[in-house]
Amino acid sequence: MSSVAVELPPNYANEEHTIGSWLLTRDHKRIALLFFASITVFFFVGGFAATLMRLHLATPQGLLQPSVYNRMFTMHGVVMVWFFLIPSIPTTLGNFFIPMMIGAHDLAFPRINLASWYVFNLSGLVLLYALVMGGVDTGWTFYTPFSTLYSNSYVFAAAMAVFINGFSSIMTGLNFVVTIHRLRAPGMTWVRLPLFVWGIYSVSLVMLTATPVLAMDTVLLAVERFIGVGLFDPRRGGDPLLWQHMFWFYSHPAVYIMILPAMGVVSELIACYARRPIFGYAGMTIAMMSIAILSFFVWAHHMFVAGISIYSAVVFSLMTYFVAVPSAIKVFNWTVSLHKGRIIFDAPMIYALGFVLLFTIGGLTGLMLATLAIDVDVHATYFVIAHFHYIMVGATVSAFFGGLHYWWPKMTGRFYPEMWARFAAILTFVGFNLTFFPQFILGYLGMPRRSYTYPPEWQAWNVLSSAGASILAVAYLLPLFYLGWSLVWGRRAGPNPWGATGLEWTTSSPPPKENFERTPVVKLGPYSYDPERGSYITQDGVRHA
Amino acid sequence: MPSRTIAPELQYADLAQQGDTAQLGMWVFITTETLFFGALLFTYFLYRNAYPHQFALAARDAVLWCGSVNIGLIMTSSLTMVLAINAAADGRRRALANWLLATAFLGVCFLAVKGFEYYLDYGDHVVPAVNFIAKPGEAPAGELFWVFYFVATGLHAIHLTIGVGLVLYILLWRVRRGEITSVYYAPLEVVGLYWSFVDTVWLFLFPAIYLVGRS
Amino acid sequence: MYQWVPFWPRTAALNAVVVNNLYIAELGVCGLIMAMVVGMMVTFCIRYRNGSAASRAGLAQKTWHFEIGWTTATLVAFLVLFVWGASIYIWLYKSPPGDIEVYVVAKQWMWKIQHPGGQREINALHVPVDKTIRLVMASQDVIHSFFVPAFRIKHDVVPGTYETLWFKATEPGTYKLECTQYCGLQHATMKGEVVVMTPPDYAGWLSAQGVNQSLAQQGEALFREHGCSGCHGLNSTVHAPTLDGLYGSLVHLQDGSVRRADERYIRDCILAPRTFTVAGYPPVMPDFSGQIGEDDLMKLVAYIQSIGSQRVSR
Amino acid sequence: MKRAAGRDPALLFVVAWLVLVLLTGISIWTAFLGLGVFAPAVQFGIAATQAAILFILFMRLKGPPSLKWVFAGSGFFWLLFLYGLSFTDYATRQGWPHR
Repeated sequence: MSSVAVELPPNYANEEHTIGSWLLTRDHKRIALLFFASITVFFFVGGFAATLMRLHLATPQGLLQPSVYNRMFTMHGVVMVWFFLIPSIPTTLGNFFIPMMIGAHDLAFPRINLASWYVFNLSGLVLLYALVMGGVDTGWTFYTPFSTLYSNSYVFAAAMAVFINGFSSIMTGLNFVVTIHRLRAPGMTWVRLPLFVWGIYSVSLVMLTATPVLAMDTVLLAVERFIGVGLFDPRRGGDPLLWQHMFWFYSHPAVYIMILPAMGVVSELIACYARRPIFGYAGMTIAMMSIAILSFFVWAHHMFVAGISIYSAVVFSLMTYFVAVPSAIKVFNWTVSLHKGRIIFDAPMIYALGFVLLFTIGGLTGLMLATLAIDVDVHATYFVIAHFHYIMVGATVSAFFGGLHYWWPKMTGRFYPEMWARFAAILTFVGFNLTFFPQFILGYLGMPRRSYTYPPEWQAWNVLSSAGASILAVAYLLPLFYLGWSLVWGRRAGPNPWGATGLEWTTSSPPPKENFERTPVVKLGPYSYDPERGSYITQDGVRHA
Repeated sequence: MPSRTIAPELQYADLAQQGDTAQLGMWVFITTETLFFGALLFTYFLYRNAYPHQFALAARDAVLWCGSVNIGLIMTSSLTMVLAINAAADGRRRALANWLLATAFLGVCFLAVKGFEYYLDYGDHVVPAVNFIAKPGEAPAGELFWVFYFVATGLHAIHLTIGVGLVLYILLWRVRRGEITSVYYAPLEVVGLYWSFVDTVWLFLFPAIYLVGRS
Repeated sequence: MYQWVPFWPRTAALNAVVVNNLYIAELGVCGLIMAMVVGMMVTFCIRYRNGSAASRAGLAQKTWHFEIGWTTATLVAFLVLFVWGASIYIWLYKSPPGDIEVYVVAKQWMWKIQHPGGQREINALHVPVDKTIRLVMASQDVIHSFFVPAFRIKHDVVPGTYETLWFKATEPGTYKLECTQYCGLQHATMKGEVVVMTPPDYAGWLSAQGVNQSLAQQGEALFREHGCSGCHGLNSTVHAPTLDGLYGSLVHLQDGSVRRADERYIRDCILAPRTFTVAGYPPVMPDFSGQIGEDDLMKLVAYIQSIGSQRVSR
Repeated sequence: MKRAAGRDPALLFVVAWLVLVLLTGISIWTAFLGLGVFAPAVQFGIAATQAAILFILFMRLKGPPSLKWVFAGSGFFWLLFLYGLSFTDYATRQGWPHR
């Protein structure tokens, strides 16, 4: 093709080329790419552990030593939760596009943004130290008193890694909250914010209010681990469940930290590729904010069988049902948003539709888990594993990849290869379901999580799951190659290749260092698509045919 | 001392917006800090409520005079801090420097008293895992009080040390280079917010540690 | 066929039947919702694909009608399931007085079972069919979780306290017993079996164990060995509360609170007597924490229970 | 007003500081009264009052409604979730406190 290797116009990425200009940058777009590099590394570290686990579980005897397997699932959990899923969408897509979508020239505190990346990498190094020295075998939940008094592994270092990581979360969340409050362009009222901005805003609030409690929890864990005396020690009248209370006070909202930005991304994708306004914008924003708040009322549903008061369990179960309502509203709104659209099945849309389906399955099984009596049976079995992977991996990672493809032309100025991308999107959906659906059945059969072996009669389902995992691995690896390829040979993209309405599409691709030549003035809300005429109006008020 | 004209950063329309945003940022951070220390106090209330007698017995060894002197020092330092901000707003450079120096000095005094108190605690055999000896009747939960004590005061001391560092940075770097003027002194206000918050934490730790089991 | 690809666990207890019904109902509701979502999505995707001739005129505008209707419908459906699930949960976890009370000690990585008759076994639990079995469980180290998939019952065993659980097996057979709370290196092998037997078989099994002292009798021996009888005995000169008739009664404590003397209370009193000084008695009892292992503690509890008068349920 | 907008005179802060010291004195005094279960309520009530003085005056929350209020209060508000919902467990759990 003639478009090969066309030089890009001056932009944020090619303006300066020194290493220092990247490592000391204050530009949110460059920091987003730095984060992207870091979390990609961790995604493949965590994915490597997952691959080994699924290989191991293909046979009841397995191929790893029990101690190695225990370290693998712990590493998989810790890396994936804190070093990939929680930072994934906020620090990359959020960092890159939040200022652009609200018409700002940068985040409020660029230095803190850069510091967040350094702190993130520091915590990553501490974690890698723990892994290299011999790993951690407690599971990502670090339940006491096993983690504090019994485990012979590097719990202290891992807890410190999680603690330091929290600073990065807080810095990023703080930056987004303040930016969205203070730096919106003229005319960008709250009801004109794209839903992705609402998603990031709500998730930032959750990061800010949940993370400190986990931080204190890990400090107490580290103290008990370090000196052998602590607040969770049952021999001294301490309550081991206190760790769980404070841990889940963070870690349940953490699930919403993963899913809320994904919901935002998917709302953008569905509106753009269905070529119509999102159905029930107000309902969507209210749903996101109420999920953010309700997420703090449900944590003890992880502890229904842990020995908490049964009355307390009833309260938490009821709360969990309530949090399902806004999620149900969102699924309904996304589905109805397809009605009378002009649906284009490009790769981001396939990811988005996959997201809705996987999220629905994950949500409905979550509903089953919220039912107290069912939870007693399937708690800590593969049913739970399957459920939260549907939400945290199936849904979130689909949205992440969907958003990445959607904004790829804006970030790089080049198109990704559409056919390859569609193939990867479909493969992700198929591979994912093949991996995790059998685990629902295994769970109800009673296979406990974190077991390196299982009775032979369960092998068929495990083999199926491992087969799916290999497909999933290919689906996740593919984009690395074709997106990398497109950086050099991809077709040049114009400012608004998809005909989308957000402010980020009103500037050049890739954007200049200061995002906009001059601060845009916002005239109307997002998603002014007209499926009847096929026209759309960008948020600065310009109509396009 | 020179006085500089400071330009707002790229993303701000003017210095007023920049300063206002910086303060809001600190308030958001204080929200997270409230939750951080609030979570620690949560563990405290939980165990004190569960083991009132053991806590009362254990807490009798807390050195009341150290805690009381320290609450006086830290409240005074909040006063000097706010007077420094007033001085900055009025453009009284000399007074600003003096009040900041006083604030940092009071902070250091607090840390010194705290250090001396740790020394006394060591003598009392109340340091868990080092030389803890349970008094009759306080076992086993009494030790929990002392774990809480060292975690809480240690974290508070770390926060205060950072605060002293920030005050000295404002004093020795920003004020000396003339970057704190009556037009733009938001960095000082931000540090002031942090300082007073650290003070607030001590206000809650004081009754939690020193006023238990006195009667 | 069943052996190769199982879809459904065995259902072998009263508890399991009740949970099964709820599970099937939930599968139905969730399946229905899923079918609706998929149905709508597929229909719209086909009908309104780019380039189709379907009319796009008149997009739905009044969104609140739909949303409120949808929200209320889901909420009502959810609340029914909530009430159903919660009532079963309370039924599952409020243990009734058992026909047989079995003591379980969990430790890395085994289940130690003590029967009231003094029989002991490891990683196996023999019970008669159609009897309510009440389990009193303690952990010697970390948190474990007692799970029998075929009975649909599970409860974590947290160190520092007793947890209780009950079941009523309905079909003789051998069922999996698992630990579902990750407890260290050999967590995956902390497994056993629950053997449900017909009454004659069970009686035969009990007598074949060759035990001549019941759990309470073993506890009585320990009661003397540890010097408890010196103070709590009938002829004692020390002013200590008598333990006859204690189990199941209400105890007034020095600090003004009232506790029901169940297994947990007795355990707590042995380990931290000062926290539970009985009103009107001097706080003189030494603290036995760290001196008696969980299995011996259970024998003592069983002994004190045997000289109590009332049965306890919580 | 001649002073820069939004600032209070030094005298106000000195008086507020005196009030803070006085409240601390009262707090210490109550510790020796033998108030029993009410002692923590009184003492933490005083601490909360002192914190309010610090927040409103020393941290300059005084003034027209602003977003600062929301964030200053939301930390405490969010703690209610942790304290309140945990209370449902700890107040009714069988066998708590352990031992």
